[in-house]
Amino acid sequence: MLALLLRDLRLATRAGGGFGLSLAFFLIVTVLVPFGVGPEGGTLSRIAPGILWVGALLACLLSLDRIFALDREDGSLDLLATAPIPLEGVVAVKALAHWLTTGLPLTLAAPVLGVLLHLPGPGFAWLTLSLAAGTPALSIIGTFGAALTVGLKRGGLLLSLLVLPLYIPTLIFGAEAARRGGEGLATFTPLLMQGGITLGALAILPFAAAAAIRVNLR
Amino acid sequence: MVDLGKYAGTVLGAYGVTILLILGLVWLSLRKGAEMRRRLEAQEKRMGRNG
Amino acid sequence: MMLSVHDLAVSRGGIAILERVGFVLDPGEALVLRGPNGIGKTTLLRSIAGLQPPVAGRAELPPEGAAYAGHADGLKATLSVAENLTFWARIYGQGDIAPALHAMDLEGLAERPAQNLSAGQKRRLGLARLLVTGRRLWLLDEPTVSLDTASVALFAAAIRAHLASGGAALMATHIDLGLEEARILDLTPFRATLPAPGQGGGFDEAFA
Amino acid sequence: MLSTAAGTASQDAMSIWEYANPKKFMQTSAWALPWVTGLAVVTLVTGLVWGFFFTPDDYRQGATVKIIYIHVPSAMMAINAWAMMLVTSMIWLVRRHHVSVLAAKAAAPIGVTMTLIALFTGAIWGQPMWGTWWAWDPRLTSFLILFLFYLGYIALWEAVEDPDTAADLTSVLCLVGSVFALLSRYAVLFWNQGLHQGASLSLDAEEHVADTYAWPLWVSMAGFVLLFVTLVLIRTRTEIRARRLRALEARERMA
Repeated sequence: MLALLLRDLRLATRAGGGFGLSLAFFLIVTVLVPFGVGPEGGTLSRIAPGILWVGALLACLLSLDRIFALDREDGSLDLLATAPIPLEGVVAVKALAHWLTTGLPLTLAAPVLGVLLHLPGPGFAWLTLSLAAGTPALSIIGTFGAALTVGLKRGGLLLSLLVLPLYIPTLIFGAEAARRGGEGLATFTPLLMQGGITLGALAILPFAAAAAIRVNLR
Repeated sequence: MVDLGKYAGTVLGAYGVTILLILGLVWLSLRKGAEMRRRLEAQEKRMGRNG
Repeated sequence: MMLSVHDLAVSRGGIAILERVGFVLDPGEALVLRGPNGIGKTTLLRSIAGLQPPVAGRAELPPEGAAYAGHADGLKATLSVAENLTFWARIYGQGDIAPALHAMDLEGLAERPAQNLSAGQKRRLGLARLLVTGRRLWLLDEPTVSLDTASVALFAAAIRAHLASGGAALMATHIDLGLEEARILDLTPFRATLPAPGQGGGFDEAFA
Repeated sequence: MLSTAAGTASQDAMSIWEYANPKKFMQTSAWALPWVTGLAVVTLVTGLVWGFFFTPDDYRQGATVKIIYIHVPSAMMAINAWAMMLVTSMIWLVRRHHVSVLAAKAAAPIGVTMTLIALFTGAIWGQPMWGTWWAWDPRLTSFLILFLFYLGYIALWEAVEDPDTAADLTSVLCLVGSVFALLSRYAVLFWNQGLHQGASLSLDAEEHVADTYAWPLWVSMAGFVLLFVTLVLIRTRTEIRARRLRALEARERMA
């Protein structure tokens, strides 16, 4: 298991691994928003938590189809499925690797980009916290979507269509927590809900994803 | 004809959209059903048995 | 007994293609599956490896399972030969990759990224992976594709050593490996006949 | 294919699951279809004509109250169609009955249409009532999300070549999607409350329906249910034929 995690991290950080692409995408989206809505600080400050959450979500989406597609192409997935480790574990480790190479950097980058969007002072901590609690859910839900579409030749677009609706609750609670935090309101409920979604997804989706992979490998 | 007052457009629009959508769905379902039936019958005929 | 297959039927795309396949493989034995293209060698191997459920019958494997090698080698282009091999060794809970590198004559290439290997070298690395699995039963699908004569001999030697140490191998291949001791199983007689409508086990039979 | 239950229980089960056999289903549905269709047409026409022509205007909402006879039943069927897909998907996953999962596939486009009707009539109704075509009312938003879930489910069916693989994958998606659709429903409630404290935009008429409006509404709802059943039967029959055609073609290729 640890070997698989280390291999995936190593692959992601080597040339062509796509590490940093999501971050660059996140940066560009954030930079584009003021061009779209105007440079007025009050407007930006009000929409900043939501924009940063949507941006992080889309950046996360970008790298999902790599989770299994590459392993499928080179035959590793067949070999992993016959290896003496449970496929559910493989899925969980893959989701963890995706989070470490995507969700975690996005979480750390979000406060920096928050400066560009005039995120209100108290909002920084809450934005980071809500992203830290929510991005694992994005990774594991995305891994499930990737497992569903692993057998398809051009599954990228379908993957987005399947995964985005599943992201809605995480996005709502995450952005709400960040927004309330920025306005100095109570953030306990949305954060709790979000933590619940993350834990629930972690508990259930590896099994669903493993089942989908087995179906796709037959 | 029933008097719908100032909301005539609203009510008729809602009913119109609904009827259009349902008729469209029914038409598509029937057309696809007929086509599949035709193709299957042709195939069964070609393979020379009924089942 | 290493592998026993009883009355196995396998399907591809919902249609049974092989049926009543049965054989026993003992330690030290190698069995080569033969048959024309499309007869279902790959499907049979994948079914035995547990990648797809058989339509009927069963295959009994050793409790620790088998090492399966398919058409693709499962190599990561940006990882070196040693990194690729170490990964699989750790997945199978094995330690040392040196003997495998030696057996497949890859010692000089250990630090080279897999993307810079020739097709034959990649294949040899894929076969070296079998050596680090520590599994006694090997299921090999076309193991000698893109190997030159010398490499085929190398591979045959690795199989022999594996058999000598009490292992067994089930292979699908067209090429003569020069393994005189290997038994040969022609799959042509097991080709599935069309069952009467509604009688077969394949899922689509319910509709035909 | 039947799981092994003991004694009489399995005997009883047999009698139900018999209809899951494609051939048996085709026979039974061929017999039932004209009756269900006739009943659906009669009920639907009765309910809508009654509602449209023979109910008084609401003192507050005027004639727009008549939209209730299509808005509420279609919204109900939009959810019920998904619920039916969830049940039939689970039956497929557990018992491997092909008809079950094909019925789920057949129901999805009907569910989409119902969701669209609910959304369109909601928007058209909302225009004079709220002064805007679209409000991010929790209820309307939930249906928009449901629409997205339907789209994903149908797209997955379309994308996967092998029918049994597609059946398995869509069923898993339906299961997981149901959980997340429910979560979205609560998330949306929470989110909208967060935006408009206390100011509910939902339609009062939906909660308190006077008797004058209730009876045609019941009939109309029954009509929509029957319409759904009719269309599911027709479409499932088509799907079974498509599956049989596929099987025959494969058989021909092999022979």
